[in-house]
Amino acid sequence: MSEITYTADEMMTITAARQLRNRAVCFVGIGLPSAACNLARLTHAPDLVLIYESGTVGTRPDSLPLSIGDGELAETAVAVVPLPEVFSYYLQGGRVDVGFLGAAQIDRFGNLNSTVIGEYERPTVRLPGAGGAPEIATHAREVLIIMKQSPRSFVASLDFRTSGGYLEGHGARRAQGCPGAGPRTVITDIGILRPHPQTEELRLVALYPGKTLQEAKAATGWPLQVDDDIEILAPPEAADLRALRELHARTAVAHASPVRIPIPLNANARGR
Amino acid sequence: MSEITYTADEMMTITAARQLRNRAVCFVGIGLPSAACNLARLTHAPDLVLIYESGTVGTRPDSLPLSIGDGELAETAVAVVPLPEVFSYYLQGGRVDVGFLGAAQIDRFGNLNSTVIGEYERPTVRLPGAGGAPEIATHAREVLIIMKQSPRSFVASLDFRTSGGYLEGHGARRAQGCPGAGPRTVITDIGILRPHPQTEELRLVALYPGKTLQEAKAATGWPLQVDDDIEILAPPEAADLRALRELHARTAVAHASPVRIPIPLNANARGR
Amino acid sequence: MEPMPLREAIARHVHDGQSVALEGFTHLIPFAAGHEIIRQRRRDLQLLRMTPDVIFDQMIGMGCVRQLTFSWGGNPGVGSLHRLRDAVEHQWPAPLALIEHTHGEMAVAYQAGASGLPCGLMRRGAQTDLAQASAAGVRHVPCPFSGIALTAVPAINPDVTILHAQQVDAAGNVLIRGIVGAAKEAAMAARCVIVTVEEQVERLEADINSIVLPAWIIAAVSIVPGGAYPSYAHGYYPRDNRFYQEWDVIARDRQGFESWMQRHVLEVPDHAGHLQLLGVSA
Amino acid sequence: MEPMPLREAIARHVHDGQSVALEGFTHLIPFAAGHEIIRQRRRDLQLLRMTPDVIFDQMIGMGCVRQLTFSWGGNPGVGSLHRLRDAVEHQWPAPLALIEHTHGEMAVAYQAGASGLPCGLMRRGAQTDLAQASAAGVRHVPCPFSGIALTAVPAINPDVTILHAQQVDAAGNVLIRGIVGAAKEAAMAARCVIVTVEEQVERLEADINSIVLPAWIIAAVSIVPGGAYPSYAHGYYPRDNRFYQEWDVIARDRQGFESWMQRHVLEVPDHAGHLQLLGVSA
Repeated sequence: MSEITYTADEMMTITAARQLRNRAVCFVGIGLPSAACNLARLTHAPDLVLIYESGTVGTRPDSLPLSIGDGELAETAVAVVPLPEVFSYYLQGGRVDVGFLGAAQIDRFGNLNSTVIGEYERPTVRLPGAGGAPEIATHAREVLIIMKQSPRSFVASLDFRTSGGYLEGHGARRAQGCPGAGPRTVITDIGILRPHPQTEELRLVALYPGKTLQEAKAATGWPLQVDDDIEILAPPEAADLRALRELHARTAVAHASPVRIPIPLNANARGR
Repeated sequence: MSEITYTADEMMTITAARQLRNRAVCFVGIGLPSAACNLARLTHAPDLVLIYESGTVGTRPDSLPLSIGDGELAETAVAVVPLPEVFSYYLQGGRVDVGFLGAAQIDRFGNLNSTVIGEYERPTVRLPGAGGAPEIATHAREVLIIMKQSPRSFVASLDFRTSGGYLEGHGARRAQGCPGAGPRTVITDIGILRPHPQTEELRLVALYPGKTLQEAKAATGWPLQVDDDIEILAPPEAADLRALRELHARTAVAHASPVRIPIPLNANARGR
Repeated sequence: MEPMPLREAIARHVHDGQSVALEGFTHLIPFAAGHEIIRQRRRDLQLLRMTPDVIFDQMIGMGCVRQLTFSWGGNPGVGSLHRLRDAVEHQWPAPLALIEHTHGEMAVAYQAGASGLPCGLMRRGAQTDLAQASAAGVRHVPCPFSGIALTAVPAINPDVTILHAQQVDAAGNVLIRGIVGAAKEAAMAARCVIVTVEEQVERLEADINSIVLPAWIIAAVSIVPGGAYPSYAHGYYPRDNRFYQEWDVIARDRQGFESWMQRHVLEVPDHAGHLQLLGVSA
Repeated sequence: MEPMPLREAIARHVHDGQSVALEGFTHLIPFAAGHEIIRQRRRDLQLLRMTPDVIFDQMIGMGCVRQLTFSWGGNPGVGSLHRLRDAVEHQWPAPLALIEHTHGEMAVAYQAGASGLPCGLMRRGAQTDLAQASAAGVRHVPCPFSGIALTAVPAINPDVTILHAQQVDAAGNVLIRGIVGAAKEAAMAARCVIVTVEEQVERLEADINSIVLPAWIIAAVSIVPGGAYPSYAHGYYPRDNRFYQEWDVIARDRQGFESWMQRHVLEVPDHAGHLQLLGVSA
């Protein structure tokens, strides 16, 4: 495999990882956020603090967990705390620098939908729901969003607002007294969007190599604004790609190993 | 020492211990309550559950702790939980059968003062204060009070109400919606008082052997009511006395042992 | 307290129509107890669980459930719970009422329930549609001191909370090790607590600050090795991530789901039989 | 984070006039840190502690304290704190303002502070005089759902929280073992956390559910063996109950107190010197 060949997922993950400064405290979701945070920790940000909502604080897994509460997250954590504590003392307590979110839909102000497509009472698609996203969106000092860009996901109007970004923009979030600064960065498979300083509408500020403004606009369900100084990002560095692929390889091995449950021979005697 | 010789403290402690049924969950204070609860556990109530406010749940100390948080309470506990948890999940959560309280002053409705003698702002004597007593008095299913009887402590009017008993009596406590039933039993060095079913005023219902109604009335700062069927209690049984004295003997040894702190030789080098 | 067979514990303590929480956050999910509830054909249950997992997908698909209180309803790391979706989207096999929370809200609701409080507080979040849409009934109230916007969440007090844990000792005290989620709060909030454990030991050789539920909090303990499978029991066996991925296929259509449940749950006498049939017991 | 000498930690982080919590419930009371504050002659402190113990008696008697927030102010198992009483009853050496709570209230106040909430809730208790008399300012509010009578308690967020703990590891994470009181809440509620520990180790060999404060919560760690004496550090040394009994005599009169403090705290350079003079270091 040549070093300059890479997938859109890889570019997204590496771009997201690069947003994280060393020693930041990150509240991590499963999937691309988890991959990005662990990649950052394994490359330029070795002292990144990862908190998963399962209560694993300062965890350093060797492979990526499938679920938010895999055993390795607990084994490699500095502390494993009850879930109410991670939400109250850490997240609501203002101890989290970066919250990482994805969703099914995003609107131009960074509000997210992960609840339903269609009407709430009679949904076309029932999605998993809020989880901790509304609290992460509210309390993390800043929020990173990572989502593939398409007209179905980048929509003019959300079917349901699960988590608040800049609300209606123009300072509405600040006016409501939200502690965190909101979604400062949206990383897609095409580039990066950031809010306009006044209107808080998301604007395209960077494009991946080989991606075009036309592609970005076509993949957005509202008339996408573009920053004057749009940046064309460099392709991933070989070291980052290698670290990410090794992480995924370790993960594949870990998830494929069969589970065997040791049942004591006298189990029947003792009381089932 | 003859088996029928005993002190007023011993009679009080043994009488208090006898109030406790096996398997009851007791929230225990230091001093006479702690002695009574542990005596009960070592005699007729081996499965008594003792909770100290230090968060030691189901503790079984071999000697009496001096403080509410001595190490042995933690070492012999089923669980050691943070203090907020013992007050919220155990006490306020309604998991405590018996709360055990003492105080500097008690009034005829079982209200207690452990805050000040004199005015709050300019007290003659500043007492330690509330601690967990108001919550114990409110939430325990029932409260046992253990106090020496004298006109200075059994008063017509409290200088300060730290913990609520039957408030102004006549169902005032129930009307306020307090979860627990209040002070069902007051054990003194003269006998036992219990609330009148209607007025909820404390009445003398039992006398220790050798004590008289006159003594009880003289030791009470209000006109003491006496139950028609007043009981004369038997002297302590030899086995109870022996268990109590052995407990105190073990306690004296434990508290007298000198403390030595092992200071590592390289402590100075490492950073004081 | 003597451990009792799980069949007896469920028969005695879980009744049609009750509110029943099965907690454990990804870890220690009481699968064996859920299966036993399915086998005993309980109906109209009001289930509670922060993260309805495969076990709730199974209970919902088998028609045990009238109402679901939850905060995230997916197959963790895999995708949808198809039986949950089918119930919500097409009322199959029966309509399913949702009481929907955020994680933060549901944690506060359990904490309030455990604390004998009628409600708990959190900071009001950035405005969303959930408070209006959901039947969870949170309310916005100002802080009585500062006026800061707060959200009051009604307490949760399940009729029954069911947990899986590692060990019970001779006296009936239960040790929970590892990721604990809101298990302790769900137990302390409940009127009745049932626990399945991997094994009984004479003494819990547990650290002083371990999470131990005292025996007198618990109504019934059953010894069920592997009782959390396909989730996991820290120190005993890992999560079977592969099974979670396979479940996505099994549960996708109604018939495949029903025949799998018939064969793997209804037609086996107990959890040991279930594990044997799946070929995971060693 | 490198451990720093306690003298430097106090000089850098504790300033006149600040609100400073020294927590630890009977266990792990940060005596060494309190003595260092006395040596550095801090003034006008607003101290917080659920159970003002001998260390607060000393700080109050030495004139460091303007205000005390507390819930039980005695010498545990012995009786009065004579210096605290003298300050309240006779304003010696200076008037002492009291913010007085119950244990339950103060626990809720720390929890609210740790949770980023402006206040916390508890069930309203049987009516007492404390709510009116104390400057703690709790308020009675109805539950917005049930109307049940509740008490709202304003959050506590100390400028500085000081704890003593057993161990710090190479990365700066701190292990607290045994009775923990409200130490964790006081730390999470604080703007700045200082910890003294018995020793530094490469790795905390701690159980998975141990109470560990992550390094990034903490502003300064100092290694002070015996730093909780005459209270105790579980696994290191027991409580010196005899000293607590002796303190009743030492602190009873002003002159005896002052000369004891002069000799045993002010005239020794640090905690090692203090322990040596008391003859308790082995």
